[in-house]
Amino acid sequence: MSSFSFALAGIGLFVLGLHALIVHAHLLRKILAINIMGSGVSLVLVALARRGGDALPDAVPHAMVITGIVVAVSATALALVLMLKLAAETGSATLPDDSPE
Amino acid sequence: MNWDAWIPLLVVASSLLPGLVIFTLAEERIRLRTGLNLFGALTKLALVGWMFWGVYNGHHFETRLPLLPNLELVLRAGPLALLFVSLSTVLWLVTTIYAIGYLEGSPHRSRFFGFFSLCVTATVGVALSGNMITFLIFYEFLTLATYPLLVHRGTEEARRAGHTYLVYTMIGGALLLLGTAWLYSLTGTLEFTPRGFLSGLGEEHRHALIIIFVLMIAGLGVKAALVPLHGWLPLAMVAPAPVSALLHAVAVVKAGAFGIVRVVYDVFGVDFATGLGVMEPLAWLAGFTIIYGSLRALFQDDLKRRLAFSTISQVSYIVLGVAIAGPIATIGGVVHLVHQGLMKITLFFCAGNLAETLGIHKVSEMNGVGRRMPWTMAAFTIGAFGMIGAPPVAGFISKWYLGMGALEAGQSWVLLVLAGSSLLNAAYFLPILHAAWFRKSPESWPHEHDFGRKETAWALLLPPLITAALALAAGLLATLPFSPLEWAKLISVREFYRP
Amino acid sequence: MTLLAWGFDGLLLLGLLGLAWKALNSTDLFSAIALFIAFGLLMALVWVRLEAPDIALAEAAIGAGLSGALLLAALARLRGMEGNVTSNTGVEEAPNNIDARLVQWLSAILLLPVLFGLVYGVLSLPGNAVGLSAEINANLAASGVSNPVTAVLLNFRAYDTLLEVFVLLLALIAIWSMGSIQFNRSIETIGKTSLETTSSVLDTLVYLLVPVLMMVAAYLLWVGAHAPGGAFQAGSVLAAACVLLLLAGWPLHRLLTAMRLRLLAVAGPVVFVSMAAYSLIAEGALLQFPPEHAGTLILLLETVAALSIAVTLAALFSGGQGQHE
Amino acid sequence: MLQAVIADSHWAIILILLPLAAAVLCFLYARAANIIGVMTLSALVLSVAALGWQIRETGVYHHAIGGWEAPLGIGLYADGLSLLMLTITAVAGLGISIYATSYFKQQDAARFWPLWLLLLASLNALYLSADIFNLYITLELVGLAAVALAALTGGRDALAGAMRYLLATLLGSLAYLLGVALLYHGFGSVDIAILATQAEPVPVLWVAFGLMGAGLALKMALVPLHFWLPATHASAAAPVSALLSALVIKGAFYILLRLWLEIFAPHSGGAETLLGLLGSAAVIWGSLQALRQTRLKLLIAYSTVAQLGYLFIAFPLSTMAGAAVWSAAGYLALSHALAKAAMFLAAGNLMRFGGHDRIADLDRVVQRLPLTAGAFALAGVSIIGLPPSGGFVGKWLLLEAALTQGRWELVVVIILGSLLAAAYVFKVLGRAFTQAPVCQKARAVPARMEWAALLLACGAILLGFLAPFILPLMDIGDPFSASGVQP
Repeated sequence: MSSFSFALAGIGLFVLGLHALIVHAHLLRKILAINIMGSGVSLVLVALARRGGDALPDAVPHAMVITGIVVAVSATALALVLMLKLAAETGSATLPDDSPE
Repeated sequence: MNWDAWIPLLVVASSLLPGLVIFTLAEERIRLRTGLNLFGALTKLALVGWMFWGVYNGHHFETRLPLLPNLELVLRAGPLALLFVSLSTVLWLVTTIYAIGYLEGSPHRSRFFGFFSLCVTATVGVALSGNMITFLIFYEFLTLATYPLLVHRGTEEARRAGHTYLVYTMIGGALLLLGTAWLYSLTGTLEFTPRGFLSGLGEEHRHALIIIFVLMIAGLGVKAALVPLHGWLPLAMVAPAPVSALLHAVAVVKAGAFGIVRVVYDVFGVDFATGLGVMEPLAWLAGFTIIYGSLRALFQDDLKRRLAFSTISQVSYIVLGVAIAGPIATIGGVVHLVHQGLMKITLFFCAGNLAETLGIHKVSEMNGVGRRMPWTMAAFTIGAFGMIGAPPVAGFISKWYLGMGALEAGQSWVLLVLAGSSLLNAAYFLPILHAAWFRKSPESWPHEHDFGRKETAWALLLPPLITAALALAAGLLATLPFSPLEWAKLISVREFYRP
Repeated sequence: MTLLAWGFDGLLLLGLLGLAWKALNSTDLFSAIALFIAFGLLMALVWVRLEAPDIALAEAAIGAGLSGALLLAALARLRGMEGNVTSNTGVEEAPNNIDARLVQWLSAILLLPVLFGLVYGVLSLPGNAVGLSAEINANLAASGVSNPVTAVLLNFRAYDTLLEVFVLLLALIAIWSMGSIQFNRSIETIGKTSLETTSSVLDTLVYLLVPVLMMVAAYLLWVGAHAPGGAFQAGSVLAAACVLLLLAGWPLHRLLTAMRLRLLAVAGPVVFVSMAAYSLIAEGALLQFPPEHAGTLILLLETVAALSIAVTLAALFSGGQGQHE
Repeated sequence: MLQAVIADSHWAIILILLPLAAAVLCFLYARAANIIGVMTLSALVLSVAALGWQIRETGVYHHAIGGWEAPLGIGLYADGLSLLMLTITAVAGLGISIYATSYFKQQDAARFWPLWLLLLASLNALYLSADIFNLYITLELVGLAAVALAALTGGRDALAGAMRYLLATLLGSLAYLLGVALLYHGFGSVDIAILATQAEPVPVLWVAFGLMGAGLALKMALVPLHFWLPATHASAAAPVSALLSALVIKGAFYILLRLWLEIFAPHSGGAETLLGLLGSAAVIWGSLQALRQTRLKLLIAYSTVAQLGYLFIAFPLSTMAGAAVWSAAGYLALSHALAKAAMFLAAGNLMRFGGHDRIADLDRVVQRLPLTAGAFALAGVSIIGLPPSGGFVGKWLLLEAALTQGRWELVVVIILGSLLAAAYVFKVLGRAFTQAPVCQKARAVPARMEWAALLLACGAILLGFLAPFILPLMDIGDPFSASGVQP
């Protein structure tokens, strides 16, 4: 299976996540969507480095993805706490659609 | 160190700095505030006097500061600039005295005098501007500095007037900005030059230049209250009397008219503008405004409103003088800049005195007021005769030169306008004078304020007497050196027309 | 053989997309998270297939493990609030009204051009990769380590990692700045109740697992120099140990007072910044390590960083708790 | 001697490491947070000045981190454009910081400072980075810190705003990162200068630009991606609103501009037209929305949406006028930062005093705080673009370019945007001149808060006179050169 198919799967994850981010109201679901989009980007980043069957894997994208994973977990933790605070305040883990009056 | 290069800047700073300090003063620091005001006004007067003498002897006063790429902030004291600067400076001093008396005991005085100083700063800046960008800066600054004065009373009516004023002037400012920027993109310079800086532009820019001319005149016409851009001015009479006086005689309206003079003579050049074919429509517009303003004034019962429409009419004399495009008419127009200022400020001072002392706001309430307030009404009478154009008051000189200039330029229709306007002026001023001097005074005045044995406070009475005397002197002594008329002739020779 | 590999890869990718779809669209939030964890594990497998074992480790430990734990804890807290708030927060109702369906389809249609554009962009790339592996190999000897990923992370692009460490610290500060979350069930009771019936099993597990995890962490740290592993992986495994301890109700915050916790959390960033400043003064360039000491310096850096990462991740897990004395 | 020290020191690195260290210090010793913070900010202002002197004397600053030159390592790079952005951050940041020392109570100050200093460090790192992946990390740092700051006040509105902002900023970063991935695999590097020489007009370049452009546009709330900004900026604490509007969105703009100038402009394929259209839409739509608002902070926030649009109007103009237009955009960014910070701080004063920000009821508050009213007025002058002010200089240069190129539609947008700005600014200012009864329920506003707002606003006005000194500094290293390629 060529490295392109992995990259395309990554694109697929990115778009799936984007779709879910738009349509789902529940914040936990939106956070999941962001995480899955991130995985998709990582997949593109690493998979494309293997085009042409290079004997040595390129370490730069690997390092970038590890960095990306740490960023993702930090953002997830912050997002979850924010969601909980919001839910405690409004009683619902969704974004209120009215703008502040 | 070349001091001459800094004096124009000092002239601007002499009201800007006191103004800024005044903002920070507490309401009750009356003495310090008055002292600062007078100090600024007198300093400015001294500096202007110095420049006057210098320019007469051929000195060159010019401040240049870098502002934008290839554009500088230029303050230059040419003869025309000096004419307007001296008018503003003298009248500011007088109006300051008047305002101190007028606003005694009212709230927000620090705010008022702060903006008052800024307003004069802007006017002086407009006068001294050596290029279009500098002019634009001070022109907009003037809008901003005047707004708080206009809405000073804070009533609903005042706020509405302020709103209308902003709508008009902001749009006018935008048009002027557009015209200026467009012009700059064509020429690469905005420096005021005797006889204009456009003569190098080719025929292919003709249409663009006509549009630019229209944009700039429209932008300036808002402040100069050219019909149909005059809508804000009658509303603006809700402002306190000293503000109205300054607004109609010196600051806003005059800045617009002065700008038109600048644009026609120092940007386009009168020959070039005539070649574009834009001068005749401008003259017609001015003529129409003169008649229209007078007609409307005829039907106003509110005194200040009548004076406001009179201003619309009178300021267009300046524009008319410019638009006739001949040396003699120009002298008439330019000298009217001063003459109208002296006369109109007198009238507004007097209107303020009537309102302040007796509570009179309407023409119909003025019966017999001449006997109650003889000095005030004497000053008013001089101003009114000047407006009508009766000799020997200054207004006569303006009209005489305008008429002669029109004949010289072969535009005899102007004579009709002048005659018609004089008749109308007489029609709306003479009844006032008649009522004031010859009708019986009523049992009681609408809202009388007791000033003891004087007819009103000194600070209120002196200013109109001074300005009325000046208006009379400008007419009587018109042939002496340094009279406005002689200076206008000097301007015409040095700046506008090749001898 | 190739056919088998093709089939395996195909199944793997289909499974990945399928799990993602299910995780994003299942009706129940708990199963969504479970599916997301499974997705993370499958991702780890994908990384192995792509010969990226370093990422596989990180993904398994952080991506699936810690993120999963964070999500589950958040869900538990969200459900814990149901007692306080009226509306139904735990279970999300399915989008069944017409409007929601319309939005779904509309956005799907609108995203199609995005999808096609991205696919086109990827497919337009030339068939041979242009990367930096040659440069990395040429300079690997001077980096002080032999694992190219560690070389990139802690030498060639160590500045990225410096900022990275601060991302973690920032997340912690940010969460603490929102104040601790006070709900009717604290973190320990979540662990206790979700595993109530097996609490003795949990305790045994903790006794057995925690020392093992600590050793694994130490090993990963050490081995990172020349084989897959390193500070982030080690730190996250250590964090997992802490999370287990927290779940089992160990009073970690009594051991780690607020100040000690803070000091541990900033130790990594501080050492990183000090080393950056020192190298700038001593070597003339930010984060420049002399080749003969690079290995030692990197190990030192990684050790402190791993500790801080572990503490920070564990603190992220416990929310705002333990920030005050 | 002193000159040699200034010329040889690594001021750029100090700009990154110092606030990082200070953030850690504030985190550990919360009690001294105010002092540490203000001292750090002062040091940053001095360092930026030193950096400016350094690059004016010795040319652009370049530093290969770890001694590894690109493509292997990461480079730091400072030219006139970086200097401009660093200056904006330091100067506006100092004003906001001084304000914050009075605004926050001790407990809140301890929460504010570490986040704010980390934000500063990441913004500085962002403006100095020459590496698109490194830029991604700084973007994330900026985003997370900004979100945390936005949530600082707590409460329903602020939390919802922060959440919305977080999702937007994460999505933006991911789109950007995907663009980085494509660029790396298309051209084999993440170094901007190398990419500039390698880039060719191939599909992957356009897809990458689409992704990065969209992600960054989302982060800076370019219409129609502005949905998150007004509520977020309006519900945050006053100093936070100020720094979000004045500084944070400029970070994303800087990256977009840098990438555009170096990599994409030569192969744009008409993207500048689209950006110009969106910018024009932002100017008009944002201004109209601002005019409609009944609450002051929302009005100011929509004004940010509108004013950002002006920066995008520069894109279509830049193809013919190049450097002059970018100078205009840079000047607008600078003046907007000072003026908008002043406006939000002034709004904070009014809210502190009167307890609300309903425009219709502001009379009695505005009149009791003349300094604050003055700050708002001066800032408004610059936002409108009236002379003399920094805003005027920027808009004049923009207008000049549009007229020279005969782009009449842009001329109309520029002028109309100014008129609408005048309308919404005076909608507030008109409240200063009514006959309102004296406010009964009032909380004193510390003088420091009033002066901080006023001085920032004065700065925006003063910029109207400083163009001849600032414009050449912006041009150091020729960041706006027409070719777009740096050797």
